[in-house]
Amino acid sequence: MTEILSLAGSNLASPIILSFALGLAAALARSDLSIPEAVAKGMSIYLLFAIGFKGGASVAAHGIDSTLLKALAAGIVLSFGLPFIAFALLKTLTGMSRLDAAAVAAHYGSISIVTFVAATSILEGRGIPSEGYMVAVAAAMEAPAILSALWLVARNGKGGRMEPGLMREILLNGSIVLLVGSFVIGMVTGERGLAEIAPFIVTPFKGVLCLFLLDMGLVAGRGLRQSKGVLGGGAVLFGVTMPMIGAVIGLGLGALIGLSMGGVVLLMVLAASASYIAVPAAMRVALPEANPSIYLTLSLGVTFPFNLTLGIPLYVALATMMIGG
Amino acid sequence: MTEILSLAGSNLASPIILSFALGLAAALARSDLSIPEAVAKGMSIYLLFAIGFKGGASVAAHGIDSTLLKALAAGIVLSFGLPFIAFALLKTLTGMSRLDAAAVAAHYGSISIVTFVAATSILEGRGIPSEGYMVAVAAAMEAPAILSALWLVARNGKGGRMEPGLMREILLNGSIVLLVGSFVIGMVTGERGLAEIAPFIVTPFKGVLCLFLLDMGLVAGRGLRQSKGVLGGGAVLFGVTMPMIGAVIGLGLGALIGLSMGGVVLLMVLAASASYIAVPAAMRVALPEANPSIYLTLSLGVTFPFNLTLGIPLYVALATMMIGG
Amino acid sequence: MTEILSLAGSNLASPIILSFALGLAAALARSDLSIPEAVAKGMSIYLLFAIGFKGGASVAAHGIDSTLLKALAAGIVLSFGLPFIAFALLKTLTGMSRLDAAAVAAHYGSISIVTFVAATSILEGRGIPSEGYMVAVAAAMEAPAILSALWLVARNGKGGRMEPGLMREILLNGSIVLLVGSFVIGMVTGERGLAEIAPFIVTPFKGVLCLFLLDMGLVAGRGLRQSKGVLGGGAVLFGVTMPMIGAVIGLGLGALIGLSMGGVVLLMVLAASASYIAVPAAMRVALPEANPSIYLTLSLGVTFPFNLTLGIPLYVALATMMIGG
Amino acid sequence: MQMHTAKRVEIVIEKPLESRLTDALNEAGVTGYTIVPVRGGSGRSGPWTREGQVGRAGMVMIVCLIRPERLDSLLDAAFAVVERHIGVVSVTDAQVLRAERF
Amino acid sequence: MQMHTAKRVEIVIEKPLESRLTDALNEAGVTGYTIVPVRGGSGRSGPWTREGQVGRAGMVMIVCLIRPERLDSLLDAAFAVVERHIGVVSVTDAQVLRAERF
Amino acid sequence: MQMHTAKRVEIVIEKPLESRLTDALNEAGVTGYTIVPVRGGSGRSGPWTREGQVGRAGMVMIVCLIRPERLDSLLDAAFAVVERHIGVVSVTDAQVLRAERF
Ligand SMILES: Nc1ncnc2c1ncn2[C@@H]1O[C@H](COP(=O)(O)O)[C@@H](O)[C@H]1O
Ligand SMILES: Nc1ncnc2c1ncn2[C@@H]1O[C@H](COP(=O)(O)O)[C@@H](O)[C@H]1O
Ligand SMILES: Nc1ncnc2c1ncn2[C@@H]1O[C@H](COP(=O)(O)O)[C@@H](O)[C@H]1O
Ligand code: NA
Ligand code: NA
Ligand code: NA
Repeated sequence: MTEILSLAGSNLASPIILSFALGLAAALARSDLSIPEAVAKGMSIYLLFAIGFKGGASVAAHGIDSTLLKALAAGIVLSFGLPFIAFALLKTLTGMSRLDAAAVAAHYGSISIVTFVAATSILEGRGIPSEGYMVAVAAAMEAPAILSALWLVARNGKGGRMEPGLMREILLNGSIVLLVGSFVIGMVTGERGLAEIAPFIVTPFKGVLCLFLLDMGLVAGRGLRQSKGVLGGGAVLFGVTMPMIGAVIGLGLGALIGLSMGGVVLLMVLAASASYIAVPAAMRVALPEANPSIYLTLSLGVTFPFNLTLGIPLYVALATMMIGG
Repeated sequence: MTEILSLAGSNLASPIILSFALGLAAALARSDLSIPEAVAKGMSIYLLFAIGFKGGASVAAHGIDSTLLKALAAGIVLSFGLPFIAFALLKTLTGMSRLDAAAVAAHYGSISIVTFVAATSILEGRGIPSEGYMVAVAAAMEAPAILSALWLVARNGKGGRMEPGLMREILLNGSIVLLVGSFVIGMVTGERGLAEIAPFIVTPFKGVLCLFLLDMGLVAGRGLRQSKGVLGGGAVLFGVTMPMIGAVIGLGLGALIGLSMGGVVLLMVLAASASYIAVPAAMRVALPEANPSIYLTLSLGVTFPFNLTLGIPLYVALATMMIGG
Repeated sequence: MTEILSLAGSNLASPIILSFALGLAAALARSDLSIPEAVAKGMSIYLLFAIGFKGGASVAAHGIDSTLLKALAAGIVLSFGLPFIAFALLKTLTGMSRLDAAAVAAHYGSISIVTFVAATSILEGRGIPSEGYMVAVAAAMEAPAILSALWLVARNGKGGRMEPGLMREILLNGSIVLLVGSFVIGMVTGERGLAEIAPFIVTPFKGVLCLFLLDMGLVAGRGLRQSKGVLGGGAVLFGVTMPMIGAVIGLGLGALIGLSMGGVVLLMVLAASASYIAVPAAMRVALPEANPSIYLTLSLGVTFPFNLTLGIPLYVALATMMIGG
Repeated sequence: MQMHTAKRVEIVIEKPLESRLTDALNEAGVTGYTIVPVRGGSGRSGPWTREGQVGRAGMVMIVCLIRPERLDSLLDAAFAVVERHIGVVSVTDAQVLRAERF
Repeated sequence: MQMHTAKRVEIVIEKPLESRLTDALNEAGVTGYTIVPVRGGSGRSGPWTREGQVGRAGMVMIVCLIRPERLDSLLDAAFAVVERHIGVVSVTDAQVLRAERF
Repeated sequence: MQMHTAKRVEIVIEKPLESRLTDALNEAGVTGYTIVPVRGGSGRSGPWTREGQVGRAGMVMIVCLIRPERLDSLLDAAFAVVERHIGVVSVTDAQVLRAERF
C-alpha cells in the first residue's frame, strides 16, 4: 500500500502529469491559454506515428511472440465485452436513458491512446519491458465496442442504425490507420530504421507528450466547466469504478495468455481507458440523439484524469503484486 | 567601446538575428513567405513552456535566492513606473494625443518575452550565469503597466474605464499562466524532470527560436510597410531612447538588490523591452480609441529590432562595465 | 543491374519511402487520416530552412568551388530548356491542348524541393558527398521554366499574358526566399552557427521528412482519386519518361562542368523532378484556362512517386556507372 | 452587369456529417457549394469553441447558390441529413453573376 | 418544405471583444449563433491579414439567425459592445427550416 | 435602431488571385471588405478540400458591404478579375448599422 502511494506520488510529480494539471487549472480558472487545433492535431499525429513505429521496431528486434495473436484476440474480446458491463453498471448507478448509456458504454470498450502512451512512458521510466505489439492490440480495440453499443440500442428497437459507410469510416479512421501503418513501417525497417529517425521520435517524445497533455488538460477543464451539472454523483462514480473493473478483467486475461508484466499493465490500461476521439465521432453519426456532453465529460473529464494520475500507478502495483516483476 | 562593437558584431552574425533579418527583408520586399498563425502560436507556446521550465529547474537546483522577492518587487515597480516616464517622454518628443501616448506607455512598462529569451540565449552563449527566477520576474512585469496607463487616461477624464473582467483576463492571459505554470512544474520536478524532457526543451531550443524570429521579422516588416507614415521622427526617436532609459534604471535597481551580472542584464532587458502581445489585446478592450498602428509599429517595428540587434549587446557591455563579470 | 535493383530495394524499405506509401494507401482507401494544412506548411518551412542552412554552412566549410557559377548557369539553362523538350514530348505522346501542354511543360522545367531533399538524404545515407551550393542551384531553377511556358503559349497568340507583378511574385515566392535566405545565413554563420542549431535542423531532420512525406502521400493519393480518368496512358508514359530524359541531360551537363558524383546526382534529380507548389500557383494566375487537374496529377501523382521510389536509385546507379564513385 | 436571381442556402452542420451532406447534395443534383470553417457557436446544445476540440469534431458551414426552382430538392436532400442532427438551415434571396455556372 | 421568416445578422468584430459580444447576446436572450474565423480584411483602419498576427488579435464574424421580432433587442445588445470598437453589423432577410430552434 | 440600405457582395475566388481582387476593389474605391477562409468546395472543376493542399492554393471568400449606388463599379472591378478564373459572385440586399462607415 505504501508502495502504491509512493509510486503514485512520484508519478504525480512527473512533468507529464503536472502539465496536464496546469492545463486543467488554467481552463478551470478561465485563462485564455489555448493550443491551436492544428498544433494539437499535429502533436497527436506525431505521438501515434512514434508509438506505432517504436512498437513495430521492437517486434522486429524481438521476433513475433507466439502470444501476439492471443493478445489481439484478448483485446477484441475486451472491446466487445466491456460495453455490456459498462451498460449494466450505468443502469445500476445512474438514471441515464438507454441511448445515453449505450453511447457511454461504447467509449469504455474502446481505448484512449494517450493513456496508453502515458503508461508506456511510465513503464519505461521504471525500466519495465513490455511487448512491442501492444500498440497493435490498442488499434484492434478501437472499433469493436461501437458495434456492441449499436447492438445494445437496436435490441431496444430504438434507431441506432448502422449507416452505410460507417463501418468503413470507423475501421479506416485516421488514428487506427496511422497506428497500424507506422507499426508496419517500424516492423519492416526494424532497428536500423528506428536508429535513423530516433532523434525525432524517441528523444523528444516525452517533451511533446507534456505539451499534448497540457492541451488535454485545457480541453478537459473547459469541458468540465461547460457541462457543469450534466453528470450526477452516480455517473462520476461510474467514471472511476468502470476503469478499475476493466483493469481487473484485463489483468486476468493478460495473465491467462501469458503476457509479460509490462504487457499485462498495458492491457489493463487499454481496458481501463475510454475513447474520446474515434468513438464520439462515430456516435454523432450513429446515435445523434445521445447527448455528447455526457459521454465526453465522463471519458475526458473523469476517467482520463483518474487513469493518468491514480489509475496507472495502481494498475502497475496490482500487476506487480499478482504477477511479480 | 571596441568591445561593445565586437560583441554587437558577433551578435549580429548569429543565426537568431539573421533569421529575424531574413523575415524583415522578405516582408519589406513583399515576398509571400509566411508562417501559418497556428504554427507561430505553437512555437510561442513551446518557447514559453521551455523558458519557464528551465527557470524553475534552475531555481530547484540552486535554491531560492534571498533576492527572489526583491527582484519580483523591483520588476513590479519598474512595470508600474516606466509608463510614467514613457508618457512624459512621448509628450516631449511627439505630438501624440494623450490617449495614444498612454497606450504606448503601457507597452513600454510591460515586457517582450522573446527579447528576454534572446537575451538568455546570448548570455548562455557567452557563459554568463543568471538567476533562474528571472522568468518569474518577467511574468510579474506583464500586467502592472496596464493599470498605470489606464490611470494616466482616467486622470484626464477620458474614458479608459477598467471594464469588468478585464483585470482577470490580463492576469490570467495565456502567456502569464504558461510561464508561471511551467516555472512551477520545473521547480517541482527539478533537475530530474528537466533531464527527462531536455531533448525537447533544451537542445532544439535555439533552432526553434530562429524560426520564431523569422516569423517576428515577417510580422514586423509587414507592419512597417502597412503603417508607413504613421510614426514621425519623434516617435522613432522615442522607440530607441526609451529602451535605453529603461535599461539604465533596470541596471540601477538590479545592482541595488544584488542580482548577479547575468540577472542584472536580464532585468535591464525586461525594462528595455516593450510588449506586443498581452498589452495590445488589453488596449483594444480598455482603450479602443487609441490607434493600434502606433503602438504596434513602435513596439514591434522599432524597439524590438533595436533591442535584438544593438540593445542587448549594449546592455551586456554596460553591465560588465558597471558590475564587472 | 542487380546492383540497381538492390539499391532500389533498400531505398524502398526506408522509413521515408514507406511513410509516403502509407499516406498514398490511406488516401486511396479513403481513410480520413489527414495532416492539418498549417502543420504541413510548418514542416515544409522547416525542411526548406534546414536544407538551405546546411547547404550554406557546407559552402562556408569547403569554400566556394569554382564550379558554383557554372552549376548555377547549368541549372538555369536546364530550367529554360526542359519545357521545350517536355512540350514536344507531350505533343507526341498525348492529345493535350497546347495550353495544357505548355502548363505541364513549365512544371517539368522547374523543380520539386522535396525530391531534392529525399535525394540528399539518400546520398548521405550512402556516404556520398555533394556540393553544398546545390540548394542554390535548386532555387535558381524554380522560375525560368515559367517564362518558357508563357513564351510557348504566346507564340501561338493564345493569351498567357505575363500579368504585371507576376514576375516579382514568382521570384519572391516564399520557398525561393526561404531557401536562398537560409543558405546565406548558413554561409555567414558557418560551422559555428550550424553547431548551435544542429539539434533542431540536423538530427531530427529525417523524422520530420517522414511525416512530411506521409502528408505528400495523402495529398497525392487524394489527387489521384479525385482526378481518375483525367490522364490517358500517353500522359502517364510522359510522367515517367520525361524525368529520365531530364536526368540524362542533367548527367551530361553535370559531368561537363565537373561536379562531384554526388553533385551530378543532385543535378539529375533537379532536372528530373517536377514542381508542384510554385509553378501551379503561377499557372493559376498566368494560364487560368489550363486544367489544374492535369498538371497536378502528373507532377504529384505520377512523377513525384516515380522519382522517389525508382528514379533516385536509378540516377545514383547511372551516375556511379558513368562517373564512378 | 447582367445578374440572375438565385437562392443562397447556408447550412451549419456537425463535421462528421459533412461528407454525408455533400453526398446527398450531389445526388440531388447540387454540385456547387463552398465550405467555410466554423470556430465555435452556441445553440440548444450549448456553447462550444474549436480550440483544442478533442472528441468534439466541431461544425462546418456550407454555402450553396442555386437557381430558385431547385431550392426544394436541395432542402429535401439537406433536411434528410440534418433532421436527426444538430444544425441550422437558412435561405436568402440573392443575385448572381454568370448564371451559366449554376 | 415549411419555412419561417427570420433575420440573419452578421457582425464582424475584433477578437478580444468576442466574449463580451457573446455575453451581451446571451443577456439579450440570443443563444443561437455561429462564429466564423476571419483571415483578413480592410476598413477605415486599413488592411490587415491574419498570417503571423503578433499583437493584432484579428477579427471574427458572428452569424445569428433570429425571429424578426427579436431583431431590435439583438441590435441594441450588439451595438453597446461594437459602438466604441472597430466592427461592422449587417442584417439580411432570411427563411429558416425548423423554427422551433429559434 | 437606425439602419441603412446596403448590398452584401460575396465573392469566392482562388487564393492566388486574392491580392489582385483586393487591388481592383481598392481602385474601384471599395475599401471595406472581410476575407473568410474556405475549407473546401465543389463546382464545375470538381470537389476539393483544403487539408494538405500541396500545389492547390485553395479559395477564399470575400464579403463586401457597400452602398447600393456603388454596386455596379464594384461588380465591374470584380468581374474583370474573376472573368477568366474559377469563382462565384453573389449579391444580397442588406441593412447596416453605422452607415458613416461605408
Ligand atoms: N440561431 C442560430 N443562428 C446561427 N447559428 C446557430 C443558431 N442556432 C444554432 N446555430 C449553430 O448550430 C450549432 C448547433 O446548434 P444546436 O443544434 O441548437 O445546438 C450551434 O453551435 C451554432 O453554431
Ligand atoms: N464595408 C465593409 N464590408 C465588409 N467588411 C468590412 C467593411 N468595413 C469594415 N469591414 C471589416 O471590419 C474590419 C474593421 O473595419 P474598420 O473599423 O472600418 O477598420 C475590417 O478589417 C473588415 O474586416
Ligand atoms: N453554386 C455554388 N454555390 C456556392 N459555391 C460555389 C458554387 N459554384 C462554385 N462554387 C465555389 O467556387 C469554387 C470554384 O467553382 P467552379 O469554378 O465552378 O469550379 C468551388 O470549389 C466552390 O467553392
Ligand atoms: Na477501455
Ligand atoms: Na519594459
Ligand atoms: Na525539372
